[in-house]
Amino acid sequence: MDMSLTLVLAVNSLTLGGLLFLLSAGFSLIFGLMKIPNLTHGSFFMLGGYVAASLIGWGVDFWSAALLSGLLVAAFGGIVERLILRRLAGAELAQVLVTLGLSFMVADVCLTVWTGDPIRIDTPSALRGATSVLGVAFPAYRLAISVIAVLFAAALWALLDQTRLGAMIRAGVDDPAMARVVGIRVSRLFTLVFCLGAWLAGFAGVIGGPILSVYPGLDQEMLPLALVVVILGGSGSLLGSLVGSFIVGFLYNFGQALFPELAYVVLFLPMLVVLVLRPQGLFGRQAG
Amino acid sequence: MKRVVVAAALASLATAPLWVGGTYYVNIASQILIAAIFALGINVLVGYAGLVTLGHAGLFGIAAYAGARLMNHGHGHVVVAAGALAVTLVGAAVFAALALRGEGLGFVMITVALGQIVWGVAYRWISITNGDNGISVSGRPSPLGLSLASPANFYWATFVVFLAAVASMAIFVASPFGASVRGTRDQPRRMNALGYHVWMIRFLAFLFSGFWSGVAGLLYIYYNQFVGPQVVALTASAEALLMVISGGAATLLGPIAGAMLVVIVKNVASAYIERWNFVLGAIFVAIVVFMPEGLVPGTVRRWRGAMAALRPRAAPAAPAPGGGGR
Amino acid sequence: MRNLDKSFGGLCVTAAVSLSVEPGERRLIIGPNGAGKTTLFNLITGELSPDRGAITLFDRDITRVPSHRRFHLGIARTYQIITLFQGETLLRNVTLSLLGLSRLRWNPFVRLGRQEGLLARAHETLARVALDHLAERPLAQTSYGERRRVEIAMALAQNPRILLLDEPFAGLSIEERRDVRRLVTGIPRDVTIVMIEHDMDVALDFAERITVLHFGEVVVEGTRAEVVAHPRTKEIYLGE
Amino acid sequence: MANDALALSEIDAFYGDSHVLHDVSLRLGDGRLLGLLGRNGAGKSSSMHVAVGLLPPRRGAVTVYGRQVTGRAPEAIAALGVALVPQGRRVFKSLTVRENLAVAGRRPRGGLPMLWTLETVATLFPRLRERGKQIAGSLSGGEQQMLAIGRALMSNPRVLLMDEPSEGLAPQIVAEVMSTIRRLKAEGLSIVLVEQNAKLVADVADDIVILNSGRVVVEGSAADLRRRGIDLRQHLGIY
Repeated sequence: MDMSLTLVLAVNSLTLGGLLFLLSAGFSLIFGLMKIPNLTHGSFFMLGGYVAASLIGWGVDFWSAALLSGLLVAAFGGIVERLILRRLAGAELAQVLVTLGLSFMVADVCLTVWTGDPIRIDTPSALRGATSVLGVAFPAYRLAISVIAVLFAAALWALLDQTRLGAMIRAGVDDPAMARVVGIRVSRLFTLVFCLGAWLAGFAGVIGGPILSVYPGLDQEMLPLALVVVILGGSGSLLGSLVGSFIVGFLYNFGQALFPELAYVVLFLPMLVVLVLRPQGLFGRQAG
Repeated sequence: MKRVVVAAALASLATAPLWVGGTYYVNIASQILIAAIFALGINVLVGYAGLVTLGHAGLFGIAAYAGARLMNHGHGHVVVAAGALAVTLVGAAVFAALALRGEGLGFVMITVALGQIVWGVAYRWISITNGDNGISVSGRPSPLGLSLASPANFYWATFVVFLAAVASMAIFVASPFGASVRGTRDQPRRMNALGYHVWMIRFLAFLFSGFWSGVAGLLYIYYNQFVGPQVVALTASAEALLMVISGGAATLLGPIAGAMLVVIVKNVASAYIERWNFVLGAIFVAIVVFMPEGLVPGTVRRWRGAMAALRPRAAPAAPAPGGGGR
Repeated sequence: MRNLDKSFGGLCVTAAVSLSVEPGERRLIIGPNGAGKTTLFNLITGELSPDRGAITLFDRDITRVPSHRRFHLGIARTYQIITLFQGETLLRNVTLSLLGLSRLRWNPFVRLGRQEGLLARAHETLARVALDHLAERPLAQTSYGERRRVEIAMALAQNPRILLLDEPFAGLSIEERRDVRRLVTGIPRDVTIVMIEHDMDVALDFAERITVLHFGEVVVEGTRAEVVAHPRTKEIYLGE
Repeated sequence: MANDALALSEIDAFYGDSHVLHDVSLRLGDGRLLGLLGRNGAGKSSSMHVAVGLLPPRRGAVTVYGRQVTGRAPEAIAALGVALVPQGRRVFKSLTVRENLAVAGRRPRGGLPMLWTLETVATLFPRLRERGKQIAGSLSGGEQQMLAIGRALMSNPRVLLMDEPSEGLAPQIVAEVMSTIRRLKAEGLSIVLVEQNAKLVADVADDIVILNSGRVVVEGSAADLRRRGIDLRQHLGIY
């Protein structure tokens, strides 16, 4: 493989890794902290993309649309959490089924509203062109996505690790009953975490739009990738999500180039290896 | 009473092609039976072993693809059936060995991922699976010289297999091994302390479940004479799980009722409602929220409750269930 | 014949505990909450694995024997938190216990409900704990005290050589306590019994030797009189 | 009664089917220290769980300064100024020492001055200041106990419930903890001290209640019990 192809693949890998991080960080937070297997997460991603496409169509600029669309998805997530998932606390199977059923419903609504044709979101004009790094030209927008992902990783880490709010969330995970006795409103915090996770997914769906487009089935395509990242990196671990996302990003792009027929299988191989050798994931905490 | 109902149900099922009217409905009846066999297989894991799988469409698909490839290689139907089921069992063993590394939700997630691997192979490994175009086969088998080409004949053949599946479930449930499987669902730790090998019991339950999923997949390729990647998509696994849950997991009739519900909603209702997926999702959510034990047990419970309310003196209320603890 | 000899260390809960119990002995293990009593049981049964040390059962090293196999070698236990099959009848609960040690448990073809020998033994076992009249009642419809007795029946059904009882009197009324006490006292001498219990009134009568665990260590071990008189016991329990 | 800081009245409570409290009544006077004694499994911790809302009683009432709190959420009861130092300490193991304290921080009710802050707690327990950035799970038992007490104080409570604070601690650390309890009492906190260890309680308690098998068996002021010649050990001992 020649040098420039390798570089292009590397940049594409970083881009996909960045998108996957935004998607899976939210999934990992919700799964790791609240023990909710949120199978609507792929739908949040797709919904974010669709809503933003409409907003942009009405003349909203790209970044405002991304933020706003994320907020709408977060609000939807909050409603789902409070109205449905809350009633099923601790009933994992029920949560799996409800989130799955919701994902069917969302997919169908999207199909009705936005039709079956792929919708491409235009690249924001400021990032259209290419940037030259080390004498090689790269699409600026793709690099921007990686940068955004790393910035979000840092911000999420700061939020969870450095603020009192983050400490309260972690306290709620450590010992929910005791956290309540100490006066922490654990249930409200968990809603917040759920909304944050949904927001991240929706936002990722928007900024992924210029690259992936938005189309029916995108939800079912993204969800397993998020699962692989979380199984690989370990649930509830931001670092695990970050590393896992980039591993998956690289495997996917290079797998596609080297073994086009088996790209999808190559993607899952490290996950299988991790499962056999280290079931809690690379950065997961030992259960129990 | 119960026997009469079951006998009536069996009689009406056996004679279905004579009264449902029209090839279209006979074919839907066949689809229901295939789905029911699949749901019964999943129920072994989800209902009796308490292990929720979202990857079983993968096993169903492995059988269908293997069957299609073997048929297209010109093998006889005995070889096709035996070969496809053997491949499925190997697949089930691999699935089980990996999924049982996880507990609870971990198990679910791994089955999703495994199912997606099969999907990826079906979709992308074109030299084996023909990718998006899928694989077509020509002709249904003619066991003992009986042609299954007509919808009614195919229905009856499927019905025989269906009866075998139901019988194997009934025997399994009443057997010591069935009791062992349910024990590992309810109290895995206690089962270990009673000397049971919990992992091995679950592994075998997975194989049993995979076997019937494979049978259903094989019938599917006979019936449909075509298999494509959508058969192994996550949606397919979810639909199958919905059959089990909606009908009532860990019951014999539940998965059958659930299969009927899902197939009918999918086929018949989609003629009147444009977006059946939404309805399917909504049924999913409604059942989980309002009738979590499933339609069959839920209806039985409500029926009993109504009957008890009619009787003048009800039995004293049972103490609330739930383990004591300190 | 040495019966049970275990020593292990390096765990955060139990630090270097050595314990040996003679065949037929009635041993009581006491200690404050968090002293590592239940952990000790879990180590013996293999539900936890020790970092170091060895566990021998009738002179056989069982440290490497998988947990479920150990119950085939004559260990049986009860749980502090009742761990039974809620939806099943008492008879079925005990039958599952008998089945666990029978090859029949792998059989997917015969009907469990027709295994007369097994069922007869299950009835016998229930009779031993005076619950045979409730054999067909679902466990969820029995009282807490009855469930405690079922717990013990499950262990007895395994025909153990060593019975580990984890707080068999916890949460019982005075009358229920009397029933369980009678039951435990009636267990034949060829069964060695190790019991964790807080209720001293009942437990002290029963015990021949007492081990006091404190912070994962054996602090005092000896006969009842020795332990009661020991200054460390008083310190732990009375702060003297 | 209105001047009771905390009162449990005729409580019946269950864990699952296990009836752990039978008609238990406890009263903690304002500014007093109630010693709650009993063996393992007597119902002491269950009483505390009822008081903070972790175990809703099936019958009976809980009041905090005369206000009904029966069946209210733990965080609502915490907001009324009730803090618990739980049995087994239950510090948030993955949080640092500072974070453990910070998450519990709360202004006192009624605009009173902040008595307890990160600063004052660190003055009370200098060890916690030294270990500020350490993960709580890695602390020694004694340090975790201090942290659990400090965490409870951070909410600037009016009522402090301490569930076996001496459990598993070396004698000199127990002495430290006890002197802290005396200090807190001197500052006007109303305290329930749960103990298996009769001697520790007898020294500091104004009132004493002994539970056995989920029932109150002895109750009275410490002086009164002493006068009546009641041997606490008889109800507790292993004889």
